[in-house]
Amino acid sequence: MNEQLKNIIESLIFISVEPLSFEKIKNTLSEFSEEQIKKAIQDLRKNYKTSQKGIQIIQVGGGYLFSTKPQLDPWIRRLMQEEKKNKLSPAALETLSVVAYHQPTTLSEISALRGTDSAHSIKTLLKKKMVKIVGRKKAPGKPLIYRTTDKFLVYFGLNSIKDLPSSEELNQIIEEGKNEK
Amino acid sequence: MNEQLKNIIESLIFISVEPLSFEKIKNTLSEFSEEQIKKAIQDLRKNYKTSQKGIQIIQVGGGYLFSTKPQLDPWIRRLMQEEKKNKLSPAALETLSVVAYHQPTTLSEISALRGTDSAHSIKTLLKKKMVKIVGRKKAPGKPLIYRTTDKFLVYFGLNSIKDLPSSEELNQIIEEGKNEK
Amino acid sequence: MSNRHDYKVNLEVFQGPLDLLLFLIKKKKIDIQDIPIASITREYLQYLEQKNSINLEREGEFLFMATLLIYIKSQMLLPREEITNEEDPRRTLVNRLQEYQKIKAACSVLKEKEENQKLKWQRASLPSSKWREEEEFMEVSLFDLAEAFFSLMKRKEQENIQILPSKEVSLEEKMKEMRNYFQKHSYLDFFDYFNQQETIEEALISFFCLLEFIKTKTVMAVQEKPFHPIKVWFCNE
Repeated sequence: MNEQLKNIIESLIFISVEPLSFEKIKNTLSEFSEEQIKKAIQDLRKNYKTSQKGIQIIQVGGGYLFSTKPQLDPWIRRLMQEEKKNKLSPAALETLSVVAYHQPTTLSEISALRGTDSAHSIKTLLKKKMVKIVGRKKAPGKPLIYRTTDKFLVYFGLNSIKDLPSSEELNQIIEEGKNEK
Repeated sequence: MNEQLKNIIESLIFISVEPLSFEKIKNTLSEFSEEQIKKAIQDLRKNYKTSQKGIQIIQVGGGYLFSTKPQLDPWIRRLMQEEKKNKLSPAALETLSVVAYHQPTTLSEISALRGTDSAHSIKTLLKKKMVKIVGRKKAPGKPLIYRTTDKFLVYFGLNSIKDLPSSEELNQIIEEGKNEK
Repeated sequence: MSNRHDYKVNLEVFQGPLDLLLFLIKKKKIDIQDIPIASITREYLQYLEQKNSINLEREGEFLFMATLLIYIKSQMLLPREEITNEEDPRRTLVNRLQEYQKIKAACSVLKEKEENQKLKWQRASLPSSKWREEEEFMEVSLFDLAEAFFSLMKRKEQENIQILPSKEVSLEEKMKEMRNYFQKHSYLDFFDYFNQQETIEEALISFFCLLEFIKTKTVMAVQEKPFHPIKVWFCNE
């Protein structure tokens, strides 16, 4: 019985994004007594503490939560760096979309369209080789001109920049997609 | 050594919301050999399988991911206050089957195979990120080309598209269906 | 009439004409390789007739299939010797049905997998706030890219339609602001500066200020060549 209860609680804590309070566990598992639940949580935490493991159950913010052990942080950080290689932040994605559809373009044009300074995003995209500098505009301040790269085309499976979905194609999708849900 | 490595990998899988591929683990932990890593993953998964636990490591979408054990579903639903999880509509599921078996494919091909216009279903699937646009076909009208995503694999618990039943296996299912009624 | 209602199967339950045909074939235990076209056509039409009115948009496909069936039936009536096996008028339809049958089988497999997988809960996001910021990064596809752009354009459009409450800008304030600008930057790019103004009103006030500055010789406007950008320099004596 206690084993089963331990497993249930383990899965509940695992699935919670916020610290799972004792109250909530108790309310969810109304067929078990408070003592049973307390005992199960205790045992569960002890298991994680004593056995060699990479994760643990911590008590935080008035509840229980799974977390990785602090000594493993350096490796996790490395993984995050690795993960970022092929990924984009929402800001970078938006910036990239402006470059893609408005190229050749400058930073001030991008920032104006997005309504927010995009210098950081452009830098990220340059580093990821999704955009490149192709020259300077003959305009005050001689701003740099950006274009998407071949790597960009490969990443999105395009043969040429002309193959980007049109506003009509997309509008339909966005509109109907909204009604769906 | 192996214990430490096991802990590291456990924490890396734990911190991943998407399946963590062997490649990524290898690239992150460059100081360990491939054999060491393979062995550690094996041991780790065995630990989770044999010991009484509420969570497990599953192999889906070309990588490893933590999930709760299926028998705990009723309790988790109670915690989440979800009667039943949303499922794909019959039309969306059928469209997805066509994309899965005929990819890369276009909307007109899908509609022809299903015998019905599938624009709406494709939009739903794009929104749910079950399919993605991977480019345009070199054909008149340059139609967009669709493929299934990694999220599709995870959603159905598949490790790769090859895990789907083959054409012969499908024929067998059809034969069995005939005898059924 | 009421009798008819009893066996009425809603056309809506079928994904399309192929789905309906396959249902009829299965119900009658017909060999898909040798479909009795005449009787299946009759059955098929009965389903369509249940509808009082036909919604062309949704049921057009069903009607199209009906025409196809009737056409095949007429072909079958041609003298026997004219039809060799390869030219069986049913061939194309049978091929399509077989392909569709496979899709249906795949569907049932996926449905079962969906069922099983739904029992295994995975986290949609990470609990630890320490890593959450990193998690913001995502793998994107062409659809995401295009959606990002067109959503942005739409947002922009809506912004433009909005009537901004005109900000009250006084001449004195603007003078002060511009003087500060000059002191900081030593020169001003005419177009850039005016583009930055939030409203036309504000831009106009800035323009008046600039004229005032030029009149009092606080600044000097320079244009290297005709049609070149105008630069305004602060005269620091």
